[in-house]
Amino acid sequence: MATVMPKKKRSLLQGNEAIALGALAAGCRFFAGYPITPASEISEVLSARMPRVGGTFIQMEDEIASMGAIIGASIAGIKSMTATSGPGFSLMQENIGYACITETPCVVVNVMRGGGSTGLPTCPGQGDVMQARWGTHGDNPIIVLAVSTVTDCFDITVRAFNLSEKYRIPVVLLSDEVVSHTRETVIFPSPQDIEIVDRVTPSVPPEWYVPYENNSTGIPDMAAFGEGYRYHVTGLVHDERGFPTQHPEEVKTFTNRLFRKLTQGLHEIQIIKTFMMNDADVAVIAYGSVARSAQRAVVDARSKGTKAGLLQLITLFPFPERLVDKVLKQCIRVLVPEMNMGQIYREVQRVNQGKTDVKKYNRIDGQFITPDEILGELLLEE
Amino acid sequence: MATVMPKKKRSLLQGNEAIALGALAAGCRFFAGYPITPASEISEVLSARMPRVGGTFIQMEDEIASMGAIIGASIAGIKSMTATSGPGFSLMQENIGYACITETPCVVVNVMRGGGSTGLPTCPGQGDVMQARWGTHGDNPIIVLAVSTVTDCFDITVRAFNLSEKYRIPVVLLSDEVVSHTRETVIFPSPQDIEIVDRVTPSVPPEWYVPYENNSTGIPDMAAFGEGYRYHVTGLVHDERGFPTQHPEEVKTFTNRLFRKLTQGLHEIQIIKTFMMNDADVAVIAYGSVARSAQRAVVDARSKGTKAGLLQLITLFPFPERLVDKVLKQCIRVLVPEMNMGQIYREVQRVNQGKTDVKKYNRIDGQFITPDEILGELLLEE
Amino acid sequence: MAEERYEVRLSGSGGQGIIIAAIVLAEAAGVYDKKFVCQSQSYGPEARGGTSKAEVIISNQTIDYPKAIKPDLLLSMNQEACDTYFSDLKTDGLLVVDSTLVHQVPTNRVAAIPFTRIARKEIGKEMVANMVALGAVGVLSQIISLENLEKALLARVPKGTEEINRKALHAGIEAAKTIDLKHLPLLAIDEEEI
Amino acid sequence: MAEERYEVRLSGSGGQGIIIAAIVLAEAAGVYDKKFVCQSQSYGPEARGGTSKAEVIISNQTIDYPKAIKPDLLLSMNQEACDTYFSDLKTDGLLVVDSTLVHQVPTNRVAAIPFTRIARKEIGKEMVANMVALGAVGVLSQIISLENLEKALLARVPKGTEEINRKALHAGIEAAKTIDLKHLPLLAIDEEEI
Amino acid sequence: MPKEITKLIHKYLRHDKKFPHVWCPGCGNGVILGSLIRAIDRLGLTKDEIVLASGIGCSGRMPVYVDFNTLHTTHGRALTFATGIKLAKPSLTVITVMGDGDATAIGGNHFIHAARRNVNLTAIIINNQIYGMTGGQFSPTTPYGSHAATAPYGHIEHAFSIAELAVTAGAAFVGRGTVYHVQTLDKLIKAAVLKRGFSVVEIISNCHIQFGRRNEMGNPVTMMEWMRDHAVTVEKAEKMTSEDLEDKFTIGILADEEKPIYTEEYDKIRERAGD
Amino acid sequence: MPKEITKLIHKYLRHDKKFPHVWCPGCGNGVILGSLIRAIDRLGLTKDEIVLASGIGCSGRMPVYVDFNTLHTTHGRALTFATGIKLAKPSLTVITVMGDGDATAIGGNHFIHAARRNVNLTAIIINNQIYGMTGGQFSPTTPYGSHAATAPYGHIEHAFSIAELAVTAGAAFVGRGTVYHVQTLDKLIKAAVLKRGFSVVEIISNCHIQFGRRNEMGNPVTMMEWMRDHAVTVEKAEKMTSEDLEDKFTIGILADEEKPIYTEEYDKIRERAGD
Amino acid sequence: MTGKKKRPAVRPEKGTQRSKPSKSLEKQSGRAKKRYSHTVFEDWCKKCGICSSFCPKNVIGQDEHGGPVFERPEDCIGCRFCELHCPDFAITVQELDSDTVGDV
Amino acid sequence: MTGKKKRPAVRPEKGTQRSKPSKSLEKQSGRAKKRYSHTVFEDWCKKCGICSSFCPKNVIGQDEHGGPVFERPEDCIGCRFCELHCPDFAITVQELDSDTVGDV
Ligand SMILES: Cc1ncc(C[n+]2csc(CCOP(=O)(O)OP(=O)(O)O)c2C)c(N)n1
Ligand SMILES: Cc1ncc(C[n+]2csc(CCOP(=O)(O)OP(=O)(O)O)c2C)c(N)n1
Ligand code: SF4
Ligand code: SF4
Ligand code: SF4
Ligand code: SF4
Ligand code: SF4
Ligand code: SF4
Ligand SMILES: [Mg+2]
Ligand SMILES: [Mg+2]
Repeated sequence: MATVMPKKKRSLLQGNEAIALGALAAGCRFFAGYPITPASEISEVLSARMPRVGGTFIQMEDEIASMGAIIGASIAGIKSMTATSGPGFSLMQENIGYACITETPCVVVNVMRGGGSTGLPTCPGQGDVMQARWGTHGDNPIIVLAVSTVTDCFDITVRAFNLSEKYRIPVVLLSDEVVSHTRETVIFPSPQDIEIVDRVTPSVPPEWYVPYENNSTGIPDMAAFGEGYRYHVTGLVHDERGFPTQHPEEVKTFTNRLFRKLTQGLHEIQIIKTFMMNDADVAVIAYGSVARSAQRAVVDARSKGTKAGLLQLITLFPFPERLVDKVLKQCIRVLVPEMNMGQIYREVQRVNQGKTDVKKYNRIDGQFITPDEILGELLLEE
Repeated sequence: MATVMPKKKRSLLQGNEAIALGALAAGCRFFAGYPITPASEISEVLSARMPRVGGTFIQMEDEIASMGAIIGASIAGIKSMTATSGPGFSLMQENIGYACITETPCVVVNVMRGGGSTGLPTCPGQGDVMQARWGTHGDNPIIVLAVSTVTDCFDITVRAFNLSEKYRIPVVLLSDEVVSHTRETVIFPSPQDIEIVDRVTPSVPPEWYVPYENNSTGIPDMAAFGEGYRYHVTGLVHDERGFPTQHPEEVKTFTNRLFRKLTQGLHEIQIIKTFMMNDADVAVIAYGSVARSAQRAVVDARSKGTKAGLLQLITLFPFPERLVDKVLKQCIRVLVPEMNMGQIYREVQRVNQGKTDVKKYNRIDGQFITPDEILGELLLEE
Repeated sequence: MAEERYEVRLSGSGGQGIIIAAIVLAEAAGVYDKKFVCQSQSYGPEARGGTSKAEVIISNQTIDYPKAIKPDLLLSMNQEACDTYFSDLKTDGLLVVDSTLVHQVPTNRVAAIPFTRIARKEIGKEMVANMVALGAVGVLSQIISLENLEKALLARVPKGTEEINRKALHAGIEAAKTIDLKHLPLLAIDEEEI
Repeated sequence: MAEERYEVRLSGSGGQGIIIAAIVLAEAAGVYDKKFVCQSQSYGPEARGGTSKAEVIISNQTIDYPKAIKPDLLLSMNQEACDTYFSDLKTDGLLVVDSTLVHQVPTNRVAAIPFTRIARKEIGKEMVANMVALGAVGVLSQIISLENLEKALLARVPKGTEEINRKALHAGIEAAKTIDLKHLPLLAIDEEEI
Repeated sequence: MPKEITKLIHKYLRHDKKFPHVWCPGCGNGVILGSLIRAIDRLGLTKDEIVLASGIGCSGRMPVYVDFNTLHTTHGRALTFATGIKLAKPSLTVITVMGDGDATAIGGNHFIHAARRNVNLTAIIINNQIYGMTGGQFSPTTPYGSHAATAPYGHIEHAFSIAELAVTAGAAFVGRGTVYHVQTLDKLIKAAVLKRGFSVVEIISNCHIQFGRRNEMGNPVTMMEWMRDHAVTVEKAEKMTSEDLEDKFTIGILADEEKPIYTEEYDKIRERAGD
Repeated sequence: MPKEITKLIHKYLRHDKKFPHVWCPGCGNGVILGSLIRAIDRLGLTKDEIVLASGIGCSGRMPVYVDFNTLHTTHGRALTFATGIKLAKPSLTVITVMGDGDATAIGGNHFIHAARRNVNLTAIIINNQIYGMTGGQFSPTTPYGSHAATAPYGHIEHAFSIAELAVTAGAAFVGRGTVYHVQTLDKLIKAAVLKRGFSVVEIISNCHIQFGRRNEMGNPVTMMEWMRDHAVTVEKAEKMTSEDLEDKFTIGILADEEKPIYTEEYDKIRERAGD
Repeated sequence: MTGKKKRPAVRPEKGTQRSKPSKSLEKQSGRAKKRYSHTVFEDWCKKCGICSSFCPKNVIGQDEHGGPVFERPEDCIGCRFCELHCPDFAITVQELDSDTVGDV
Repeated sequence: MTGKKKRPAVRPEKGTQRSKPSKSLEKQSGRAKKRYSHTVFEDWCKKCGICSSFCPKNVIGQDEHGGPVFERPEDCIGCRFCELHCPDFAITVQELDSDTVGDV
């Protein structure tokens, strides 16, 4: 079997390529997808690379099928991923909800493009943030991460798999057209330096296996189909054995566990980066490619005498409330620039509860936000 | 052609039947759907009644197709509707986004059931509230209404059509299993007492028609296909003539208009009911069937000496921020009971900004919240 | 106008026609008696057998909470239903049972009438036991016009079955009329117990 | 370590191979010269003709904002591209044009080299004008090892075309070497104008 | 035929599931479950090797009762999950069971694509000509003119032939059986599971509750009689005139073709990709 | 054949759209657009009566150029929108134009169901055997063994026959043409639009950019030559041996059947429903 | 076959055996007629009527609810139509070992 | 046909007519040979090469970019292959009225 990583440690990669390589590095061996701009390169790279590492690439008839296939593969014990953009992401929602309820690990990449509906297929946008959290019906917990550099595309993809495996939950990886089509030098870590998490498989004999056990972590061990642990997987609300139930107590236990398992892991699920935040009294909260403009704006603001800082969110959901809260308490002004009408802004506001002055800055014209625009907003009221 | 309304002015109807009759009263003459519990009766009633009034009922191959068909019918000039529940609603999201972007009036009924995924098909829930607002990719404005009585089912369905026609926007009508399967006496208004709004069709000659004109209301006149006004409809971001554009200025104008048209109409879009709010210092904010439990709890609380009141939200989105704000300012404590993990609670919190003490009360076990439970929460800290 | 809320719960097994009985009751009260009514039922797989229930709330005002809080009248068409739902009954509520199938009654404040036997013997069709029971409920609830109950019934049942259903209803009415509510204990459930 | 950020924008029309040139430049700087680089392009339907641009940012630190803010060097392979993008150039930036196709230059701080003509005449294939230009950009940017530029080029171009591309690169390098940057005016854009 | 059929079946049922099962009295789904179990037993497959995946519908409730690796997916999507499972772990025997609505209404696309790709799966389609679970709305196989919850005036659409669709789309094996002809059915299912490639067994089943009642066949017996009287074997049909066949349908093996299966083809890709 | 073909076409183009159109030099889509316009012109239909609806893809860009009532829907869903339009306003002539991916990958289900229902629509399917717009990934009609952006080692799946699927699913009229055989194409489209019922015209077209380049047919001329050399008319094919037909495909009218159309059937429902 | 349980592997909790193995010992002319026992698990039987309606030998009658009554077990030819078609796995038809029969 | 414009209804903004109607007046043996004019709208022509490659009479040559050059207009048989196959509606073939021709 071929080596998973490119031979050179230092490579020039497009964001989409780095996501594909990150997936392989994380141990992903099944990819199902349906082409769409600006995510297609992920499929293309994996159609060439998956067979080399003994994995499987399949192009399905649509995004619904792609999502179904990766869930199936994961239930069979193989780490799996799909990649799409807005329209396809909308179509995947029903099956993403299924993955949430059945606690099937998998990674769903959404390379965001501009606009609603067919919108602006080749322009960047960040319009799918709230959808990533709330796109499924019912009330399903989910993890949503956002990348902002090509190196992120590699690293955070690995982490997406790790979180997905550990917490038995689909992880949505949000990229955007800027990151995905930018080429940057990536310095690959040595394989031994990449932390890989695999789902915990049952160690008990099959007779003792309780597939949806309400244990202390909230995360039941997961047996792969065909390994002797025969059990039932269903999108109906189910009891600890996996059988459908409508019994209020069982339903409650089940749903609470789905949320509890994340709550208990918030410390490692909620990933952020800070930049010049130590003494900041004005902060930008940003994510994805826009965080890069924000970082430059912060540097520029400092050079103009404003003590600015950046809180970059990598985990968007579960929303890092406490970490954001800290910033809201520290700063006299917080700016949330986004390429949408203000989605994470709403979350920041929710956490804010009047503590400080939170402003939004939005572009919805398919254009990338520049450092100058953010700087302008930062300095506005000085 | 037969009369639209049942002959008796006073009828015992299930919520789902009342929605069907409300649609007919509003002038809906096209329904496309795919059966699903607990929404199927809407299809069934309309399969019998639509042909009697010269309308069309069609059962499509799935919910995606149903949504496509009603958009098509609306573009051809006919008021149209579909009805579904969670799983189907998830599948409709892509085409709902298309209706948003193309500003095609239509009504989408979602009778909410319990749980995520297949969940609890025959139990009530309110888990799709945030999805109704954020389920589409991109950042699309939309109107979401919630019903709580069978009479509502009739009245609010009519209003859903009226808002949809007036603002050229899809309206999501959220019902839930409790309301939809409850039978109540409905007293039909006389036809002349039912306010019916039809979309404005162009009065200018075809050569002058600008199908997506950036006019003062933000709502362009809408020509039906086949009436001499030949124009182009696309899910791509488009200019005033309907042709695709990526020009940032045009994109911005377009997107801003989509939001502006709602902002300008908030006074009539945001519908609420209040109950005993005048002198209340403790309030319940509720919607859907839970508002009924809340109302009873308010009465009970008053009988126990607590000045309780109810703010019932009929319009959930655009979220009635100012109306909620008023209550938050007035009351020392606000309770938001929901059959989900706390979705509208988040919105209330966002508006709250530290003004008052907002609590949530949630059931996620497929069971209807009782007045006693709400009462318990209301009296908790007295 | 003070609220007068009267709650009826009909319970039995899946195939016993509980829901249609509830609908007729609701229609009689809501459409013909022109009161406010609210009728609901347990829905879903349970309805394919197992215990099922249907509720009718009758009021002189619009009805807020649409489910029974504490039924004023509980009809139980079989033992399991009786066992399951009895404890919800208002302390001074009335239990009505099909004595053909319910042999153990948890209270003395009970109207025990052999609905099924009446249906089988007097009407010749066990299936209409629900309508026999409905007639009895109509009488015992004391809040419904029996005339309107018949009207509502005739409007809802399938064409061709009007007569047999009407007969069943009247058999139930007659049977119930023999029961003297005044002689029943005032409380169905001992308040101490609760 | 102070930030040294150098921004290159390559512009031309759809078919002129702008993007591949940018990728080679980025790879030379990023992989071989071991700097930080960031390369992006205008993507989409425009790329099927019309003006297209590709950018390379080279830095000694990780790069935050991934697009050119004010290019240090603008290569324009046709007149329209030159007209569109010139105003973004840093005031002391350098304009490099294909003088075969760009006849009106908006500044005197310009290196005008007939890339297309060189490609056609010296290499015998107009298509490699982009690589001729790349050679020149390599020289004129003064921040890239020409040896690594060649290495990067050879690694990226399709098999069988290595030689012609190498030749083109060197033709560009030679042509650029004849230009004496020191004798150009110091400012490309009059600061007053801005 | 083993001596104690029912005993054999009990060997495969999940002892911890509540029986009797959820289906209506006389529902064909139970008959089919029995047939499936017998077929698997005869193939000598172990419980661990079998994956049984369903969509949503009455039919979709089947997996929960049997002691295999079982999966109850979303409505219409069983084949997509099954494809993922099979490609991820080709050693498993993956069988899907779907309703007519599940497989050919919402799931129609996955069905024809699975057939086209020829992934080694078996699709059992329970064609009861109606949406049973949701209360009797018409399905893509509801006959023209019949009545359904959403066809109160008689149905105006024409039915798919599931088997023909499968053949055209490229299925390697296509059979049709009924719940009346149980022994044929056992054999069809066995042959389908054995088949290397995408195999389909369309089973005409009775939903007398939702379909039958509305169409003068309100009990399982009349519906089974109808099957008995209207099914002819492929062999017999060949000797009949098209007139005689007018109101008949064929049962038996309708198509059986050798073609390379997806997993094998993909193995070749892996070789070609090399290092 | 009118004397000034191009002049006629210009009569139908949208004067306010930027020409030349967005398609690559030599793309078959332009040829098809011309053919469609000529067919409509010959039918004597007014611009106001025509609805042209597309999905997403290069083909999907067609409607914007013509002065009809035009609709660019979501990927794969054109037929669902078209169904809504036609049923809401049966007087309109509703034509959809879809790519092979659009119609048979993501849209495959709507395609077979539209055929089954026999709504009076025309589906023009531009089969360029590839996803053109997204950059050359394989489609359900990409031939086995060929190369695509997502089939770097040669394609291992088998192609649908769009026309056969349409026939099996119940389409009333099915034709196949190519962009080389333009005059046949004009006639096929005309006949299809004229047909009362669901009519399909599959058009073999060239995407030399995304398909051709990867498969040694990098320009429109070689692709058209391929069509010229591999297409045989249905009439001719009847006289050929299956061996001769091995690497050929048929063009012409493949199916033409009279059956009641949905809108008429629904009118009957309206009558039956009465008051 | 001695020692083989007559109950299937899964025993319904409150299962009752409605009909006992037929014990009559008629012989058919010529060769020994096979005998069958029929077991019905009442808790699983849903009284659908399939078994009784289709039994080719009218072995099975119906009780008032439609459930099977093995009225003429001795006529049973062991075709197992009833067993194979019972949707609820509620019928077991067992061939009586000639030995066993002989023992009686 | 006099008075009829030779340009199509939509005139490309910067359209140039690359080839003029052929004015040569050869006669074919026997009956009058029809003459055709060929107009190319350069702004729309994408130089795909279809017209020139397939013209059965080799009327059309190619310029250096692949665009059509009507080299032998007099050989044109008016088959209109070029016009029908031009994906960009860039070619108009017009039959020259015999009257018109006579006028020349
Ligand atoms: C996305 C979605 N749409 C609709 C439903 C509702 N639904 C459940 S089963 C079913 C159809 C059942 O019919 P069929 O597949 O024929 O199965 P049967 O019940 O007849 O066995 C439908 C429409 C659903 N669960 N999910
Ligand atoms: C839901 C969704 N998924 C994917 C896409 C991306 N997409 C756009 S066009 C297309 C396929 C185009 O192929 P085809 O239909 O054959 O049309 P062509 O471009 O070849 O004319 C795809 C996958 C999309 N727009 N929407
Ligand atoms: S509804 Fe029909 S398919 Fe479903 S269990 Fe009952 S008989 Fe079977
Ligand atoms: S990519 Fe292919 S289909 Fe699309 S315009 Fe170009 S040649 Fe035509
Ligand atoms: S077939 Fe089975 S379920 Fe039906 S009556 Fe007979 S034993 Fe009972
Ligand atoms: S085995 Fe055959 S003959 Fe014997 S009881 Fe059963 S159906 Fe009748
Ligand atoms: S066919 Fe048309 S576009 Fe192509 S070269 Fe000829 S004139 Fe130009
Ligand atoms: S009309 Fe025919 S012969 Fe004349 S130029 Fe065109 S292709 Fe050639
Ligand atoms: Mg079915
Ligand atoms: Mg295509």
